[in-house]
Amino acid sequence: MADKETPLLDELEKGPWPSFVKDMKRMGEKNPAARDHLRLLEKSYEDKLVHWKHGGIVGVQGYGGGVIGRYSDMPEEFPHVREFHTFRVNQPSGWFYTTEALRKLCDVWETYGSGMTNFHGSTGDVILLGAPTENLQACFNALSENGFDLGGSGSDLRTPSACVGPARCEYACIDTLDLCHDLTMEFQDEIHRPMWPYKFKIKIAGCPNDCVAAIARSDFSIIGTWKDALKIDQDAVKEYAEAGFDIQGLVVDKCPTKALKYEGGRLELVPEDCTKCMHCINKMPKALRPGDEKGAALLIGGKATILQSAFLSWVIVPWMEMKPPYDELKDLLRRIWEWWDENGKVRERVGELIYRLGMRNFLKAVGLKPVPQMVFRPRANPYIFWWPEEVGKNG
Amino acid sequence: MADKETPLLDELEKGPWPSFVKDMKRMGEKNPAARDHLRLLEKSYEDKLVHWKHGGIVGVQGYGGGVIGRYSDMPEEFPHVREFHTFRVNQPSGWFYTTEALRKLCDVWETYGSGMTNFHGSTGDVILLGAPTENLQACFNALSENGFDLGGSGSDLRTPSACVGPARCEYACIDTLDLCHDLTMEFQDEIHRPMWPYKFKIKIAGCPNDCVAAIARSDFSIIGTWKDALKIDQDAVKEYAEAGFDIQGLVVDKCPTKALKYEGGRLELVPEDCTKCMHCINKMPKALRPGDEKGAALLIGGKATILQSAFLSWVIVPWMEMKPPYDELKDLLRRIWEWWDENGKVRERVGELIYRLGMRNFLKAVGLKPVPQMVFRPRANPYIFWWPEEVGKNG
Amino acid sequence: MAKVVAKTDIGPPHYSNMLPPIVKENYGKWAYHEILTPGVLVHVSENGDKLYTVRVGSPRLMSILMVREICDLADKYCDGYLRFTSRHNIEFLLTDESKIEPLIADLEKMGLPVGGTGHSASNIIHTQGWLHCHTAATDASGIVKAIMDDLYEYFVDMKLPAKLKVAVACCLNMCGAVHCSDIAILGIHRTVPKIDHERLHQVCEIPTVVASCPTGAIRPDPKRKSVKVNEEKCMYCGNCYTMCPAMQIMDPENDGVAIMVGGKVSNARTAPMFSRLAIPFLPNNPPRWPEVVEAVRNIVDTWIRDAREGERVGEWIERIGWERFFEKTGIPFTEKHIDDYIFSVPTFRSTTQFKS
Amino acid sequence: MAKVVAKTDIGPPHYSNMLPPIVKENYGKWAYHEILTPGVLVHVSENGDKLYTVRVGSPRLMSILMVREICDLADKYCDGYLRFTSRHNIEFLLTDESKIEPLIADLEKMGLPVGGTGHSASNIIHTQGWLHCHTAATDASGIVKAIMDDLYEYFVDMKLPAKLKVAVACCLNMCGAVHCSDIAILGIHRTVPKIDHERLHQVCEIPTVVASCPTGAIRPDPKRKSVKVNEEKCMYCGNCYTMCPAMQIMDPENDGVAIMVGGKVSNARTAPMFSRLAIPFLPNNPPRWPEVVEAVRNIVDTWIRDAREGERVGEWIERIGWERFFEKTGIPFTEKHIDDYIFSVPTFRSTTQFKS
Amino acid sequence: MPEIEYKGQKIEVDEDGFIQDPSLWNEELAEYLAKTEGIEELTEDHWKVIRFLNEYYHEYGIAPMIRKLCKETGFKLKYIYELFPSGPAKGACKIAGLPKPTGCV
Amino acid sequence: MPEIEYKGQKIEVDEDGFIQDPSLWNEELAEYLAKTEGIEELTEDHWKVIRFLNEYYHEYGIAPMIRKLCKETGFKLKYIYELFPSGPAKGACKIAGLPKPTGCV
Ligand code: SRM
Ligand code: SRM
Ligand code: SRM
Ligand code: SRM
Ligand code: SF4
Ligand code: SF4
Ligand code: SF4
Ligand code: SF4
Ligand code: SF4
Ligand code: SF4
Ligand code: SF4
Ligand code: SF4
Repeated sequence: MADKETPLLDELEKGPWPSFVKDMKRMGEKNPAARDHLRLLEKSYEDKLVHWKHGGIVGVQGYGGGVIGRYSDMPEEFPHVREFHTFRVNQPSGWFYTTEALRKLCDVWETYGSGMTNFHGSTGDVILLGAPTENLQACFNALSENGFDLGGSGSDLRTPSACVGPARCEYACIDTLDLCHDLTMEFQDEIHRPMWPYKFKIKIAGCPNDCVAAIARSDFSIIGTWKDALKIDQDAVKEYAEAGFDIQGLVVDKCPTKALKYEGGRLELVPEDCTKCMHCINKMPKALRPGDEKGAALLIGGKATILQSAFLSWVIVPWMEMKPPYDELKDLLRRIWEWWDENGKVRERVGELIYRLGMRNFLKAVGLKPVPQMVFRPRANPYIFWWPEEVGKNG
Repeated sequence: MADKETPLLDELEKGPWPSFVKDMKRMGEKNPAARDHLRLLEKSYEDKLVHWKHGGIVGVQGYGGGVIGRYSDMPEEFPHVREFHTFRVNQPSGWFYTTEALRKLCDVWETYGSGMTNFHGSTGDVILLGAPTENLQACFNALSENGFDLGGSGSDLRTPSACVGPARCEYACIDTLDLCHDLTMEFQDEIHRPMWPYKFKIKIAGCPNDCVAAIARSDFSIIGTWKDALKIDQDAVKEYAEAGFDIQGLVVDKCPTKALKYEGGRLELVPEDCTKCMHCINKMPKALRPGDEKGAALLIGGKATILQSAFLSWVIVPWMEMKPPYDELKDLLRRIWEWWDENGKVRERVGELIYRLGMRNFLKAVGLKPVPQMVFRPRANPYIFWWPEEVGKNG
Repeated sequence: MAKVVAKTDIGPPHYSNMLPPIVKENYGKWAYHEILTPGVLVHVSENGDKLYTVRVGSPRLMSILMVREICDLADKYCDGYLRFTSRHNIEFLLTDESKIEPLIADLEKMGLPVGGTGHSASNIIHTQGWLHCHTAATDASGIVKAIMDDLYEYFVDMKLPAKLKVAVACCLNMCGAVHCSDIAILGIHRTVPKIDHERLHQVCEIPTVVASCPTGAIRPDPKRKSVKVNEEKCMYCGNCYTMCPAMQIMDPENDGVAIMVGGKVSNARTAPMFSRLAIPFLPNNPPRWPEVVEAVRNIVDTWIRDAREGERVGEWIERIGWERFFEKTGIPFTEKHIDDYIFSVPTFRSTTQFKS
Repeated sequence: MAKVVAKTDIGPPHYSNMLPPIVKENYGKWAYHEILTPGVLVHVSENGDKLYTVRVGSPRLMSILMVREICDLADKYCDGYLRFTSRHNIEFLLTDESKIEPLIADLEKMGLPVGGTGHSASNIIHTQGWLHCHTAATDASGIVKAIMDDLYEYFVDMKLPAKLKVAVACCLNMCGAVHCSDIAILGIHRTVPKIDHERLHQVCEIPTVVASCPTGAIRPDPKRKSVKVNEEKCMYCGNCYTMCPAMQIMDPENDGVAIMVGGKVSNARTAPMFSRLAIPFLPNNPPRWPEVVEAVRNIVDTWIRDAREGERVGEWIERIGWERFFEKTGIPFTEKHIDDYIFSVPTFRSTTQFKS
Repeated sequence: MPEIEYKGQKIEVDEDGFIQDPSLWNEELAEYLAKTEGIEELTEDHWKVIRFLNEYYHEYGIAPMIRKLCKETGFKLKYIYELFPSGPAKGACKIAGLPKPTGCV
Repeated sequence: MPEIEYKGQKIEVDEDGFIQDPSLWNEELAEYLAKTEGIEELTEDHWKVIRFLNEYYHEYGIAPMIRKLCKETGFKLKYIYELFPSGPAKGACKIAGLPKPTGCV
């Protein structure tokens, strides 16, 4: 590749963090699309302007999503990225791979695409960056032959994702990987054939540490937790103390509900005060563990800022057991979708619909019992609605 | 008064708390309006229904407010409360009275009204409850001859009120009584001649204890505070300790910003952490006092729930010196009114207007500098407006 | 109509003419205060002067006869000076400590309670109700009397965990401090306004009526020269009635009372807080509203049992969590407790931190 | 178009086929973990098995060449297994402790950093930017590279007060975790969309465009068969552009970057928190965005100096107060920091509690 | 409902003397109503206010805000009180035949 | 801008094959466009979908939501994918002459 081709981007070859520019250049030597891709990016760096046209709607047979259409606005100058669509390939639960599987993906992408990828997109998919329209179906066929399928895009169920969970984490209160896979398989149709007012995301975290940012980034967050008291191994507590760890300052004082007491070398819990925040467990993993009665809290509504502000998911079920076949959960999801699909406006996330129509309508429609765990605090206004059957005849 | 006339209300003669029914009955023996008033109330107790007609617009010459019109919906049955208007009489600052002044009020009201009163209404006025239309002007004339004037009602400046302040409180950081009187006199026209989109209330508290509930009940809250460090008398601290007072538990641990330390019998403050909440001073008035650099914080927007929810006032000026003639304050008030009057819709409180148009427009129009003290925390959304002059030509 | 027009804009009497001499002399010079006994304060000035205050519970609604009796006492014990508090209590201001006892004895004879200081339940901030207002969904004075009879012991003593500020407002206009009180009783409607279509266009401005509705439930009905209400959107606030007498909102069968808790105004310790819904509805049951009295008592009792020294109701609830508040008081939590108005979303629990 | 239609709806590979044997055996049986050195974790199972994880920083944007090289290492040291994290780092999973050193040495040769555990700055969650998206107001990969070069020392070491989670999103759609990150960099527009009236009615649904505007700034313009924008109401969110290519929002001269701070996601200690505006605008200055890098560094440095052990950025700011945050970082506070969107009011400081 | 007798015609007014059927209003009735508000004679300035109110009401269906009234007539509020001692709401609106103002008192 | 040649007429389409001027659409053009989507022949069921889309668009100025489409045609979404393998948005809307769907992908 000619040295002067990307003078601005070349600056990003410097510095200790791995350089995507170096890597793209390497790829560009083998693949003209990768080279044009970098050249087009250089053009954006010069112009401070994106050089992709608006939109693009392409796909593969039988699916309404999974491929993002993209066309350069300078097709003459950058012919190899004239059409430059991306695949969203559904990752295995927890982002575990064999090198065999990964190499297969690479091979397919070497054949049909630019050779550039994201491991992973922020929803969780493998992103294969840039293929021409004519290669789409063939590429998909090859993916499928190699055991991979596409994830969600458009107004559908987006690829669910999950933290590493029981595969490598002592905190996991639910089997995040199994649940993620099970839901993904159960809702293939919902993932592949957009049919709703807007997107719907599910993310699964094994405990309240929420290592997949479920509460912030998914319409439906499944977060493992427990019901009984957390478990304390007093011997291990002593070991921490002996090792000079500041139990009072770094653990007890930081408990948000002051549910812990450290006295006479013993760490005592007032179980009914603990809100399962994980902090003490995080700090003393050898001594503390979640309780035995494990399950998940279900939260709804999380999303980014468009249109009505960003929402964090909020609690709708404080505790549900999470055991295969997860029927209670699946039924609930279906009832939620049904209500949202029936009532939502175009591009209205489920959280926004609840905001618009009120929790009372949502809870009634999906059959959930109101509990105080759903709110930080009750309403401060007196604008209470009454169902007609609750009041006598007017006058 | 016939015994069976008010069987329901008679129940309210029982019990240890002073009974308004007993009192009204006494008055009813002298004044037929007071008697009908009680009888009409009995009727409401029977019917669970108010027996006053909607609205009523009456007044005195030269004023647009100060009298609330009221007509019974059963004028035949209760002829003496057929017309039953109330006066709002502007109280002296801090609700201090000589018995002489009070007796004059009583005499006027004996002549022209029902003899029933409220000491005071929740805005702060003396409420004279119930006079017929034909007595209004004469009653007002008599009030005026006796040195009293009416307070606000309608879309005007409502009667300002103030806590007892320097008259009897060691915490007062500003002269609440003088300020209240001064503003009341300065804005007589605004009080008496409604001219705005809606009501506007001013309340003045001498310190952050806010004993007039200014922050909750006034569009414009003036709350005394100080800028430098609060003052600690270590000897007095010792006395508290010796008297067995739990300084650590009841004071230091409850400081919201943990600005206090109690060690070796001394109470130490980290001045830059103190948010002047008053708690420690309240608990140890003999040992702690506000600092020397006294003034007031100004807050805007407080109101009850109609229409857009209740608002607590929020900070617009963290600190202003409060010394007669209070010109800086008065100028600010005038600029606020000007902007509100120009932009407000009918029945839009100033806080709601700011909510609708944004603080940026408000601050610009009234010429206030944005400071972080105005917010608990900055915006969580990225929906930032730019003034045209801040950005280059579009394209 | 009287022909002599009065002097206008004279304003209220100057406060300085109303201040007792000791206050004038020590104005701005108070050093500290103490509560001697419930209802009795002493303020000590920098030069050692002492001012005694006897605080007396008042029904607020008073005849001139009663006002004059109070004046008699002020003449007898206080050189003719007195004041009222921001919560409508009466304060007798004395310089002579020895007069406190006799004053209290006289007050007792009159049936007026002394108290309301420190960790007590002070007077109830309230409004007009059926006594004088046109939009009232309940009465004020009667409920206040019934509750204060019940909380009497907490007014005349200081045995609560902290101050207790109760408020009553007789309709959603909330002319009081209902939105920021430890416990608040609020008159509410529960049915859609009945429209008098004949009268409406004569006595009301249609655009104003339409604009008055916070939820946009009212639409013009040009055919009838009136308006129509979308019943599903109406939350019975009564604001349309305020603007238009032809939108009758009163409904004796269904009007009643809601109870809110946990508000506060002072900046001490926590920032001021709104009261929040505890009980969505209790019936209007004059003359003594027993359900309301009992509900208030239950909340107060639970608070007394459970709160730590110095914890206002709201601070107590925020510490234990609302889930525990409902558990401990036995008040049922319903969908009605969940906000569905403008600022609802930030009240939804967006964390897994909760008590099971 | 290819004629052979593939099997559809097969779903992703089953995870169990992707798990190393040690994980399978100890699935759900992990007892505790430790961080051995920055980037190196050991998880110990109930039966004593030990799994070593080496976490490696990744640019996320990778060629298949690089992916294959990583596979080579996983084959060499990990029996052909590896995983990626939710922040796009690569994790090598080892059973043999002695292989850790050689692996790290190989990674060093490849220029891949080991770190991102514990109290470190992990990888930046980011998005497409100019690289592939059509609505980008800035680039993502370039900014990320520039910032990570600068924060490198905090990735490979664990000397921060707490975890530091940085995110970049290249437009207001915020495809990342910008709204809940310790520090977030966000591409923003600052000018009103330019309407291509000729094209609009051909390629866009007018009702959809009108409905797309969160502030109601867009009105139909039936005369032109197009729409018009009320410039005063437009806050440049670009949502109309998302819905309609004829609403061009890109403006190279005025697009740039905003910085938000103090968000977090975990439920540990505090409830999750949104990031909040710190710096409303910094220019797009490719290739290395020096102003942005410096601004992030300033915030990080101030945090390091001032925070207590274990305090995330947002927890630190909430403790000292936002007024002190602006003071200590020297960032100017402007009207732009004050919310004026739907949920603004609860963010206004309705208390006199503040630091002067 | 009270009534006033005016030119032999009975016109319904409410207790405050506001006519109940705005369509019955005319300029002569205005003069009559003015007397009930203690105004002996309606000057041109009175009429300026009355006409503005009446026209505004018929155009928009609502009474104008006071600021609007002052701006459009060019009169200071104090002067309007001189013209109509019971003020714009109770006095001028009544004479101009508008429905009784409601809302915040 | 790409073009397609159809009956001698040149019609502008975008890269995805959506016609740029919806007013040029007619049923014959639909048949032509169907071929670009791999549909050899348009059956009555195809037409049911196409007509519904086209009419809905002309009435409301927007494409219907999928739920609406299924409800109104009585077809399950799976069946619509059988009819239009590239789906309702890319396939059916294109053939029905609607503007290219935008928004969330
Ligand atoms: C590829 C990806 C960014 C990345 O580089 O990682 C991405 C890319 C786009 N997102 Fe996103 N989003 C991606 C994850 C997210 C996330 C994060 C998540 O899912 O965890 C969010 C925030 C959470 C949420 O859903 O709210 C997100 C919120 C949005 C939004 C705003 C939605 C909202 O309600 O606020 C839009 C706008 C839209 O839907 O029209 C959007 C739209 C887009 C579009 C389709 C652009 C558009 O305007 O139509 C982008 C296509 C880029 C391209 O050309 O490749 N993207 N998008 C992520 C998907 C990869 C994957 O499948 O793994
Ligand atoms: C008399 C008084 C209650 C009392 O018994 O103490 C009162 C009585 C009325 N208020 Fe009030 N308000 C009274 C203090 C308040 C307060 C408290 C305060 O000022 O500190 C508030 C809450 C603070 C606020 O201003 O928001 C208050 C908020 C309202 C509202 C709701 C305003 C809002 O924006 O939310 C209305 C409705 C309205 O303005 O139309 C209202 C309306 C009314 C009306 C005029 C009824 C109406 O719908 O037109 C009541 C007349 C009752 C009558 O017939 O006598 N009143 N009103 C208080 C005035 C006495 C005085 O001047 O001292
Ligand atoms: C007399 C009065 C002012 C007036 O101008 O009338 C007053 C007077 C005093 N207040 Fe107050 N407050 C008065 C209403 C209020 C109010 C307003 C209200 O209740 O509507 C508040 C805010 C209420 C709230 O937060 O909801 C109020 C919140 C305080 C506080 C803060 C309490 C707290 O911890 O939250 C103090 C400090 C304390 O008591 O420790 C306080 C302290 C005081 C002190 C000790 C000040 C002093 O040094 O003199 C006075 C005697 C208090 C006592 O009763 O024990 N005063 N005080 C008011 C008496 C009302 C009554 O009759 O009960
Ligand atoms: C590998 C990964 C899960 C995965 O499925 O990929 C993971 C793994 C672990 N997380 Fe996490 N977290 C991972 C993303 C997250 C995220 C999500 C994110 O960063 O986007 C969060 C929420 C972030 C936030 O709050 O903004 C997260 C919040 C935590 C916390 C709570 C931290 C806090 O105090 O706020 C802990 C507990 C701790 O570290 O003390 C935790 C603890 C852990 C532990 C110690 C759990 C365990 O026992 O194995 C793991 C090693 C932590 C470490 O790096 O020191 N993990 N963790 C993710 C690694 C991302 C990376 O490459 O850096
Ligand atoms: S969310 Fe909990 S279970 Fe999942 S990886 Fe993080 S700490 Fe472990
Ligand atoms: S999990 Fe959290 S709330 Fe529970 S005891 Fe530990 S630190 Fe406290
Ligand atoms: S507000 Fe402050 S100054 Fe005023 S009475 Fe209360 S404690 Fe005293
Ligand atoms: S006034 Fe409040 S914030 Fe300041 S030191 Fe005292 S208790 Fe702490
Ligand atoms: S609260 Fe309602 S009913 Fe009570 S006085 Fe105020 S406006 Fe009237
Ligand atoms: S009562 Fe309130 S919500 Fe119902 S129609 Fe009237 S204004 Fe609207
Ligand atoms: S943040 Fe915006 S520009 Fe970046 S990928 Fe998402 S939609 Fe595209
Ligand atoms: S950029 Fe956003 S605010 Fe501006 S017109 Fe478009 S949609 Fe509306």
